[in-house]
Amino acid sequence: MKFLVNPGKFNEIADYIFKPLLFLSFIFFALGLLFSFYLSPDDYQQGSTVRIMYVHVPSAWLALLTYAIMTFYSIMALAFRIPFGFIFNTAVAPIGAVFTLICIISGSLWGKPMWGTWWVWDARLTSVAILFIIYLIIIFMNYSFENRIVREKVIAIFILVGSVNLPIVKFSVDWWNTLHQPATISKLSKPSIDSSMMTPLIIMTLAFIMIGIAIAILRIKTEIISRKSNLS
Amino acid sequence: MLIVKDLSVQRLDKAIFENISLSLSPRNITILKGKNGSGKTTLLKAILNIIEPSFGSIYWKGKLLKKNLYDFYNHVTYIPDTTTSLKKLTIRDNINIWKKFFISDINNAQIETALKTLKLDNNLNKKVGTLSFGETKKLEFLRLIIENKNVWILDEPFSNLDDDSIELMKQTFEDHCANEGSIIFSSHQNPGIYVTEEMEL
Amino acid sequence: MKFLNKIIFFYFREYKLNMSGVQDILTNIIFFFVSIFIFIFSIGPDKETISLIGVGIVWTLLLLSSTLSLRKFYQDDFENGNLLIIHLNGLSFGFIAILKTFSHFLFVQVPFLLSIPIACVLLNIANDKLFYLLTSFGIASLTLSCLGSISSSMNLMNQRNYLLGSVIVMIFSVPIIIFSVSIINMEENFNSLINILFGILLIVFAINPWASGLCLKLSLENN
Amino acid sequence: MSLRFQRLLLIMLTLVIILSAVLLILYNARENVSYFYTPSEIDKSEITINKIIRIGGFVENDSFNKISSSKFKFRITDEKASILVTFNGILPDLFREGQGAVIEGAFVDNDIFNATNVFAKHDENYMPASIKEDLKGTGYWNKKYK
Repeated sequence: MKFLVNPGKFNEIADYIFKPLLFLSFIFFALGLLFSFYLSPDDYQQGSTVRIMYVHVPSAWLALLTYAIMTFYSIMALAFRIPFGFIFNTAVAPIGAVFTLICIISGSLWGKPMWGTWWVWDARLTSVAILFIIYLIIIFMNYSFENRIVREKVIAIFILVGSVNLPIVKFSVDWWNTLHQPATISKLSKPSIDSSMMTPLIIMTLAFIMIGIAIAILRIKTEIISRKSNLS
Repeated sequence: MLIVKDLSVQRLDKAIFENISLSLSPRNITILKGKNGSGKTTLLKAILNIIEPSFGSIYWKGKLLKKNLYDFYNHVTYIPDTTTSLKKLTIRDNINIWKKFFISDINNAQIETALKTLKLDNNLNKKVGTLSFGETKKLEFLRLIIENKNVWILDEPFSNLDDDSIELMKQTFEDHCANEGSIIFSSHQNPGIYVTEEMEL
Repeated sequence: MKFLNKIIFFYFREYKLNMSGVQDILTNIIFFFVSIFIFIFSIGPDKETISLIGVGIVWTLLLLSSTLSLRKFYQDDFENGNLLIIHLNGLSFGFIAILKTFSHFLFVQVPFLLSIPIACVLLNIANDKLFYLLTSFGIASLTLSCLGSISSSMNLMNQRNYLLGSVIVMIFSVPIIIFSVSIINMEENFNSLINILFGILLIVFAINPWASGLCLKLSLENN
Repeated sequence: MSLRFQRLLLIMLTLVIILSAVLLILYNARENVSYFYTPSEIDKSEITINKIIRIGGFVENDSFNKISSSKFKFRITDEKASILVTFNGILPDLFREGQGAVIEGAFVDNDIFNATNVFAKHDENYMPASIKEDLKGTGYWNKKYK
C-alpha cells in the first residue's frame, strides 16, 4: 500500500494501471448508459424520470467520498508529515467540485419534473451547496498564496475545518424534515430499491469511481512533475 | 548554556543553511555575518524554535530546547528587524505596555536614564509613527532594558543607526556581557563591536 | 498568577491599541448605518416591507461589516513582529488565538451589539423582537469572532485574494444565520434554538485555538 | 504556566467543550431545522393569517377537486390532522392523491390554506412499474408505498 503515500511508488503503479483503468471505465460507462436507458424499468411513481438517478446518486456519493478521502489525507499530511497528502489535495479538489456540480445540476433537472421546482433551500440541498462552495474555496486557495508550504498546509487545515459539513450532508435527510427523500441505500437496512434498478446504479457508480480515479491519476502525476520542476 | 549542533534548515528541498554549530555561554557575543538572503533571520528563528530545523538539534541548559522551551523563553529577548512598537501610540504608552506585559521589575528611574542615553526623553508624548527610522530603532532597544533577560537575540540591530548610537550599543553590549549576559546578533558587517565568536553564513 | 497577569496585560495592550484606532471601529459602525440607509432608500418608504425584511438586513450588514474588518485581526501584529514577541513571552499560539478572539469580540462586535437598538428603530423592527435579536446576536457574534480568527489566520500569507477570508467566514456562518433568524420568527422554540446556537459556538470555539494556532505558527515559520 | 501545560489545558478544554456541544446540539436540533411543518404540528388556535409557512404531508384520498383548469382544492394530511388547501397554478407531474407533497403559502383564514407553491415529495423506494401490478395482484402491495 506504499503507493498511496509515496509519489515515486504512486507513479509506478499509476503507469501500470492507468490504461486498463481507462479501458474498463469506458466499458463500464457504456454498459451503465445502456442499462440505465434501455435495460432498466420505469419507476412505479416517477416513470422514466427515475433514470436521472443513475447520474445523480453516483456523483453525489463521489462528491462526499472525495471530500472524505481529502480529509483523511489532510490528517495524514499534517500529523505524519506525508507530503503526498498535499499533492493529493491540490490535485483532487477540482474533481470533487465537478462531481458536486454534476450532482447539483442533475438534481435540479430531476427536481423540476418531480417536485415541481428546480431548487429549494432545505437542509440537504443547502448543505450540498455549501460543500460545493467549500470545494471552490479550496481551489481558489491554490491560486492565492505565494508560499507553497504555507499554502498546502493552510488548505489541509481548511479541509479539516470544512469536514464538519460532511456528516451534515449525509444525515440531513434523517435528522430533519426535508423535501429531499431519505437515503435509499444505507448499510443498516435492506435497500428499498429493486434489483433491476440497483444493477445500473452499481455499474454507473463503478464507472464514475474509475473515471474519477483515472482523472485523479493524471492530475496527481502532473502535480508531482510540476513540483519537481518547482513550477508552483 | 545554548548549544546548537549541526543545524540545517531546508525549504522546498533547498538548503537555506547547513551544518551550523555554535554555542553560547555567559559573557559571549556571537555575530552572524552574511549577505542578504543567506539565512541569518532563519537561523535566529530556528534558535527561537519558531522554525523547525530539518536536521540537527538545539540544547538549552543541557536539555533539548523543545523540552525546555518555556524556561528558554523566560531568559531570552528577541528584537526582530521590524518595528514592534505600536505606531499609533506614544512612546510613553509603548513603554507602559511593555513594562506591564513583560512583568518587568525595572523601576522608572532606570528606564528614564536609558531614555536619556538614547536621547528619546524629549518626545515622550510623540507618536511612534512620527519618529524617524533611527529613533524607532533605538526605541526597540529599550525593550532589552525593560525585559531584563540574560540572552539577547537581535536581528540586524545596526541598520539605520548613526555612529553615536552604535557607540552607545557597543557600551550596552559590554555592560550586558559583564553582567553574565550573552548576545547573538546578525549583521552584514561588524561595525566594530567586540565579539567572542564570528559565524560566517 | 504570572500567567493571569500576562492575560490581563495582553488585554491592556489590546485596549490601548484599539482605543488609539477608535476611528476604525467607528467607521465600521458608520458603514453599518449608511448601508441601512441605502437599504431603506432603495426599498422605498413602505414601512411594512422594511419591518418584514428588517431582521435579515440587520443580520446581513452585521456579518458584512464584521468580515470587512477581518484583515486587521492578526495582520498588523503579524507584520510588525508583535505576534512573535507575545509568543516568546510565554503564551502558546492557541492561547493567543483565544485571547485575540475575545479581544475582537470586545472591541469590534460589542459596539455593534450596542448599536442594534438604533438599527431596530430605523428598520421598524418591533420592540418585543429586540430581546431575541440581541441574545441571538450576542451568541452569534462570538461565533463570528472565532470564525474570523480562523479565517484571518489562514489568510495571513495570502497576498493576492483578500476577499477569500470573508468568503470563508460567510460560508461557515450560514447555519448561525439560519438558527438566529428562526429564533426571531419562532419565539416559542426560543430555548432550544438558543441551545443550538450555543452548541455551534462551543464547537467553533473548540476548533479555533487549534486551527488558528497552527496557521499562526505556520505563517510565522515561513514569513 | 509552561507551554506544554498550556497545551494540555487546551486539549482538556477542547474535549470537554466538544462533548458538551455535541450533547447540546443533539438534544435540541431535532425539530428545528425542518423545511416544513406537518399538519398536526400546526396549532389551530395560534394560526397567523398571511404568514408564509410550509406544510408537508400526504394528499388525502378522495379530497382532490379540480375547480377550473388551473384551480385546485385538496386536503393535506399526516393521518392525525388535515388541512384544506386551495391552489392556483400548475401542479407537478408526481402530484396525485396519496402522494407526499410540500406546500408553501399562508392561511387566508383559520381553515383555508392558500398555497402559492406546491412541491411533490417522493419517497426513497424505487421499484419497476410492472412489479407494482404484480404485487397488487397477489395482495402483497404494502400500503406504506405511497
